[in-house]
Amino acid sequence: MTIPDFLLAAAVFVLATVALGLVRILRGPEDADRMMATQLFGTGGIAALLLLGVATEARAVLDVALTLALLAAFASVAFVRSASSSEGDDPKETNSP
Amino acid sequence: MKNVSVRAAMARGAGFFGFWLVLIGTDPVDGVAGLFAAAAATGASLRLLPPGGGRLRYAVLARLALRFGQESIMGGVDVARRVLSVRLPLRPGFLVYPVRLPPGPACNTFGALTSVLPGTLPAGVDDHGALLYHCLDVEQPVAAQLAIDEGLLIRALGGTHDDT
Amino acid sequence: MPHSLSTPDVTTPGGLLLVLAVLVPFVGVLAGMVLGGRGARRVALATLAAGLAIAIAIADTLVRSGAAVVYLLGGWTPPLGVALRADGLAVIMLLAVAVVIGGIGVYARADFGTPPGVREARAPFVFWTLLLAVWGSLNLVFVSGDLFTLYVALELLTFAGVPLVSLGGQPETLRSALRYLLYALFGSVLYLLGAVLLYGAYGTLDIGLLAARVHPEPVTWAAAALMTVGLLAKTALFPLHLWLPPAHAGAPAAASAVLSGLVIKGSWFLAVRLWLDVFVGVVTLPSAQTLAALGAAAILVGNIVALRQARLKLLIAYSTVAQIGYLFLMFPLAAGLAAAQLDDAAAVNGGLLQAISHATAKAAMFMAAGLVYTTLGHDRIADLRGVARALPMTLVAFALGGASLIGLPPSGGFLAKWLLVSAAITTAQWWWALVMLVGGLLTSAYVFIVVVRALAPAPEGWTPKASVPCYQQVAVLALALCSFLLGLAVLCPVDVAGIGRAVVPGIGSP
Amino acid sequence: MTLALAVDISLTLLVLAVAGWIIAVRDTFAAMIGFVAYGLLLALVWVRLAAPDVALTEAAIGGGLTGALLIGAAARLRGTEAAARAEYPGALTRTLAAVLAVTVAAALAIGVLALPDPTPTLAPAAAANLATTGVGNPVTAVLLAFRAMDTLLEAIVVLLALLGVWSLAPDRAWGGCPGPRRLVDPDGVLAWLARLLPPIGIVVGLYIFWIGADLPGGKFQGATILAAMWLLVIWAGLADTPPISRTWLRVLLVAGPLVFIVIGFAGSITAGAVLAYPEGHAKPLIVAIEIALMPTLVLTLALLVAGAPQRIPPQ
Amino acid sequence: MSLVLDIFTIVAVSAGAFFFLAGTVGLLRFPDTLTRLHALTKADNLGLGLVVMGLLPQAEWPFDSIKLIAIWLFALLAGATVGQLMARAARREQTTP
Amino acid sequence: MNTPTLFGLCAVALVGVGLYGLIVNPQPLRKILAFNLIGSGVFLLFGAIARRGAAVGMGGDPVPQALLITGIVVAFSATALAVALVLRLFDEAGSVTLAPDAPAEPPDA
Repeated sequence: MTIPDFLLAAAVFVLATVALGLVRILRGPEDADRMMATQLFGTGGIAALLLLGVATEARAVLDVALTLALLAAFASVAFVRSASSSEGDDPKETNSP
Repeated sequence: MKNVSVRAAMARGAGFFGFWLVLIGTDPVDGVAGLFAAAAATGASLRLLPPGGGRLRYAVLARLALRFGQESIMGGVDVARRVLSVRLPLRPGFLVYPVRLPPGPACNTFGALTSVLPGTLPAGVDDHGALLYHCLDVEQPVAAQLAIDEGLLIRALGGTHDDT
Repeated sequence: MPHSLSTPDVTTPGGLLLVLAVLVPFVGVLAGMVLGGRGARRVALATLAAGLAIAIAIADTLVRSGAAVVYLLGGWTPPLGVALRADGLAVIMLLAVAVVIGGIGVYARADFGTPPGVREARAPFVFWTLLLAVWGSLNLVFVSGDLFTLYVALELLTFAGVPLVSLGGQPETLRSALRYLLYALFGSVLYLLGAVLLYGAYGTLDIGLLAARVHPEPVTWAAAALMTVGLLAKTALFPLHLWLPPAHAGAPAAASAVLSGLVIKGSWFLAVRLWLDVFVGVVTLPSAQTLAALGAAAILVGNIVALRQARLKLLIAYSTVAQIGYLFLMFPLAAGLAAAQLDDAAAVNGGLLQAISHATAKAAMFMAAGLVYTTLGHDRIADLRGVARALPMTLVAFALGGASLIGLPPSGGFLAKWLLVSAAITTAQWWWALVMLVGGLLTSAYVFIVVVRALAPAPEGWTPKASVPCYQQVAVLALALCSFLLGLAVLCPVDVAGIGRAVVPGIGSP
Repeated sequence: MTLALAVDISLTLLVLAVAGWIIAVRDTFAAMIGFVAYGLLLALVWVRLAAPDVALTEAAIGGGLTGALLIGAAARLRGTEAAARAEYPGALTRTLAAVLAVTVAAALAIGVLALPDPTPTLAPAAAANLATTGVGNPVTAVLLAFRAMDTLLEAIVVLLALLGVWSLAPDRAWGGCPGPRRLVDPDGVLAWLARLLPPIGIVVGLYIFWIGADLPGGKFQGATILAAMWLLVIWAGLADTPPISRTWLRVLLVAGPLVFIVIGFAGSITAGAVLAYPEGHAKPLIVAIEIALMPTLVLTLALLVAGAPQRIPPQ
Repeated sequence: MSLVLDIFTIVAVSAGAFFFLAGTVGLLRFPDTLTRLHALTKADNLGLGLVVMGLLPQAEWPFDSIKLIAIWLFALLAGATVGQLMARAARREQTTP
Repeated sequence: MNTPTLFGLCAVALVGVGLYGLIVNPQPLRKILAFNLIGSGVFLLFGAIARRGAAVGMGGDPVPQALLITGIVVAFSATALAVALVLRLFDEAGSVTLAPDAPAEPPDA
C-alpha cells in the first residue's frame, strides 16, 4: 500500500467517523448538540480535505482547508449569537457584580 | 506609550508579512501585494487589539506553548479514555476558579488555553468575576493545574507573578 | 432549409448600440445610487431619454441593414465568448419597452418625488433605481445570445421586480412579494437546469450554435421541458399564475404598470426565442398544443375571475392573467403554419403584437387606476361615480386600453387577434379562434362595466379627494393611444419582426 | 482508483443523507444547522470534482455566509413554528409531491446517463486563448476575459439584491444602520475572537484574492472571507454597520462595477471591442478590475447578511 | 529515510483518525450537552493536530508545511472559542430552564 | 461508475429531494432552504459535466467552473433577499404564512 492510498483510506475513515456524528445532528436533542456535531463536521471535513489534498498532490486544496478553518467558527458564532438573543434578556455577560 | 504602539505595529506587521510569504512564496511582485495586505492587517489589528504595556517574554512563551502541547495531548487522551471505557467514568460538575488576570483579552486567552486541559472547559464567569469551569471529573486536581498555567501566562505577557 | 439563426462570428456595424442598450440603464442605476434622493430621479429621467434614442438607433440600423445586429463581447467568438444579437423580434421589443418605460417614467414623476426637507426617502429612491434596473435587464433578455447570460438577466429582472411589489410595505404586499420571489427563483433554477443539460450535451450555451446542434433526443427534451416550465412559472401562465394578481394589484400604480406590462414579457420572450429559434425540430406539435391549452384556460379563467372583482386594480391584474393566455396561443399556430409549408410570420407577428399592445394598454390601465385611486381615495368598482367628470382624459385612456384588450379595430390588440384568428383558421385549428372570441366578449363585459360606472354622474357637492397633475393624465393617454393605434402597423412596408429570421421549418415538422 | 471511488461514494451518501434530513426534520432551526454541515460536504465534493475554485467559493459562501444568514433568520422566527406545522399538507399532497420529485429525478438521471461520450468541452479553446489574457488561472480567464459580461452583470446582480434588501427597511429607518444594535461584553470570548481572527483573515482573504489570477482563488472567494471577518467584528460589538446613507459607502458600492464598465468601454477604443483588453495589457487591466471590485463585493456581501436598515439614521 | 518518514506519517495519521473516532463516540455516548462539548473540543482538535503532524513529511517544505500548521491553529482557535461560547449558552440554559 | 457520473446522479437526487421539500414544507424559510438544495443539485450537475470535460491538462472544463462561481454568488444573493423579505413580513404581520389573506382575494381565486 502506497502512502497516497493510505491517506485516501484515512480520508474515508474520517468521513465515516463524521457520518457517525451525523446521528447527533439527527437526534439533537438540543440545538447546541446539533451545532456541535456540525463543528465536528467542520474539523473532520478539514482533516479529510487535507488527506485528500496531500494524497492527490492538489495544492489548492490546502487553500480550501484554510478557508474552512478560518470560517469554522463563523456559523457557530451566528448560532451562539442567535441562541442568546432569542432568550430575550441581555446577552451581555458582565464581569461586574 | 507612542513607542509601544510603534514597536507593536512593527512586530505585528512583520508577523503578518511573514504569514503572507508562507502562504504565497517569495515572488517579488507578490511581495508588493503582501506589503499592502500586511499593512491592512496590522491596521485592523491595532484597532481591534490595542497593544498593552507589557513586553512579551519569549522564553516563557515557549514554555507555555510546550505545556500547551502536552496538555492538549493529555486532554485528548483523557477524553478518549473516558469515552471508550465501558463504564463511562464521569463525575461532571462545576468548579469556581478565582482568576487573577483582569477581564480582557489576556483573561480570554487563559480561558482558551485551559479549554484543552484534561477534563476542564470554561463555561462563563460567576457574579464575582471568577471563571466557572465545567469538569468531567470534579475530583481531579484541576485548580492546581490552572494556577500553574495562569502563572506562566502572566509572566509570558510581561506581568509579575504577584499582581493579585 | 437552412436554419434561420446564423452563427454569429462577426460584429456588425452598429453592434455597439446593443452594449449601450444594456449598460446605459445600469450605469443609471449606479449613478442614482451615488447621487441618491432627487438625483436618482433626475438620472432616471435623463437615462430614459437616452435609452429611447438608443433603441431608435438600433431599429434604424436593423432596418437599413436588413439583417440582425450582432456584437461579440470582448471580441471573443462563441462558444467561448458571449455574443449580443438583436433580430427583428428583439428590436421591436426593445423599442416597445423604451416607449412604455418612458411613459411610466413621466407618470411616476409626480408619485415618486422626494418630500421636501428630506435628503432621501425610501420609496422614490428604490423606485427610480429599480425602474432602470428592470429596463436594463429586459434589454439584456432581448439581445443576449447566451443561455447563461440570459439566466443572469432573468435573475436581475427578478431582483429588480420583487422590491417593486413590496414597495408599499404592508403585510399583504410583502407576502405577495415573497410568493413572487419563490416562484421566480423556482422558475430560474429550472431554467438553469435545462441550460446545464444542454451544455452537457452540446458543449455550448450560445443560442445560435445550439440551434444548429440540437437534435431530438431525451436530453434535449428534458432540457426543453425544464426551461419551458421554469419560464412559464415566471410568466405566470395558468396554472402557475397564483402569485401574479395580488402582487401586481398591491404595488403602487407605476410599479404595477412595470410589473404587469413589462416584467412578465421578459420570460415570455425567452420562451418564444427558445421554441421558435432553438428547439425547432425538438418540440412537437402536441406540446405546443399543451401550451396553447394552458393559454386558453388562462384566458377563460382570468377573464371570469376578473369579472367578479370588486376592486379596479385587482380586475386589471386578473385581466393580465387572461392576456398572458393569448401570448401562448401563437405556439401551435406557428407550428401549424410551418407544417403547412407556409410563412409562420402571421402567428409570430400576432403574438408579438399582442405582447406590445398588452404592454402599452396594461401600463396605461394600471396608471389610470392609480389616478382614479388618487382622485376618489379608493378603487371600488361599484363606486366609481364622478370619475368621468374629474378625469375625462384618464377615462378615455382606460377605454382605449380596454378596447385594445378586447380587440376592437384599429387597436394593436385587434390586429394581433386578427392575425392569430386568421392563422387559426388557415391551419384548421378553429377552436383557438373560438377561445379568442369568447375571451374578447368577457373582456368587453368588464371594460364596459367599469366605463359605465365611471360615467355615472357624481352626487351633488362631490369634490375629488386630490387633484392629479395634467402631465400624468397625458402620459396615460399617450400610452393608451399607442396601444390603440398600433393596429396601423399593418401599413408598415417592412416586416420588421422577420428581419434576421428566415422562414424556418417549424415545430413538429421533421 | 477504487479507494478514490470509496471516498466519492461515502461523500455522496453523506450529502444525500444530510439533504434528506434537512427536508424531513420538523424543526426549522435544526434544518438550518444541517445546511451548514451540507455546505461543508459540498466543498469536499467540489474538490473531488477537480474544481478547487468552486470549492473555495462553496466553503466561503455555502458553509459560511449562507449558513450564518439562515441560522440568524431561523432564530428570529422561532415563534412561528407551531403555525407552520399546522399548515403542513396532508398525505395526498405529500404523495403527489414525492411522485413528482421521483419522476423528475428519474428523468434527469436518464438524461445524465445519456450524456454524450466523448464529451464536448471548451477546455481546449480556453487553453488556446489563455496566453492572450495573461492570467494563469483558466477560470479567471473565463470570468474576466472570455465571459467578462457575466461577471460584470453578476456584480450588478449582487448590488440589486442589496438594494432589494434595503428597500425592506421601514420608512423611518431609511438611511439608518442595518441590523439591531449589538450589546456584547467587550471583554467576552466572542470579542476576543473578533480581536484576534480578523487581521489574520484579512491576510488570508487578500491572499486568496491575489493568487486568483494564476491559481485557484479570486475576488469572490477573497471578498467573502473579508466580509465574514467584518461581520464577526460587528457581531462582537466592536464595530457597527455603517448607515446606508453615507456617501463613502455608496461610492464604494458602485465603484467596482463602474470601473469595470469604464475599462470595458475603453476596450472598444483600444482593443476593438467592449470588454476586450489591448494586447500585452490584459493582465494589469484584469487585476485593476478585480481590485476595484474587491471593496464593492466585501461591502455588498456583508451588508446582504446584515439585512435591512432598522435604526433611525443619526442626524 | 523516506521509509522512516512514511512510517511516521502512517502512525500519526492513524492516531489522528483514532482521536476523531473517540470524539465522535464521545459525542454520541456522553450524557449531556456540556460533557459532549469536552469531547468536541479536545479529541477532535488533537485528531486534526495528529493528522497535520502526519502530513508534514509528505508536504513541501517550508510553505505547505507551515500552511498545514496554520490550518490546525485556526481550527484550534475556532474550537476553543466555540467550545467556550457554547458552554456558556448551555450552562445558561441549564440554570435558567 | 466513475466520479462525474456518480456525482451527476447525486445531483439529480438532490434536485428531487429539494423539489419535494419545496412543495411540502409550508414555512417560507424551509422553502428557501429547499430552493438552495435544488440550486446546489443543479450546480453539482454542472460541476460533473465540467469534470467530464477534462482535457489538455485541465482537471475540468473551466467555462462551467467559472459559471458555477457566478451561480453560487447569485444564489446567495437570492437567499439574502428572500430572508430579508421573510423577516420584514414577520415584523409587520407577526407570522410568515404564505397563505393569501382572506379579505385581499376572493375565495375562488
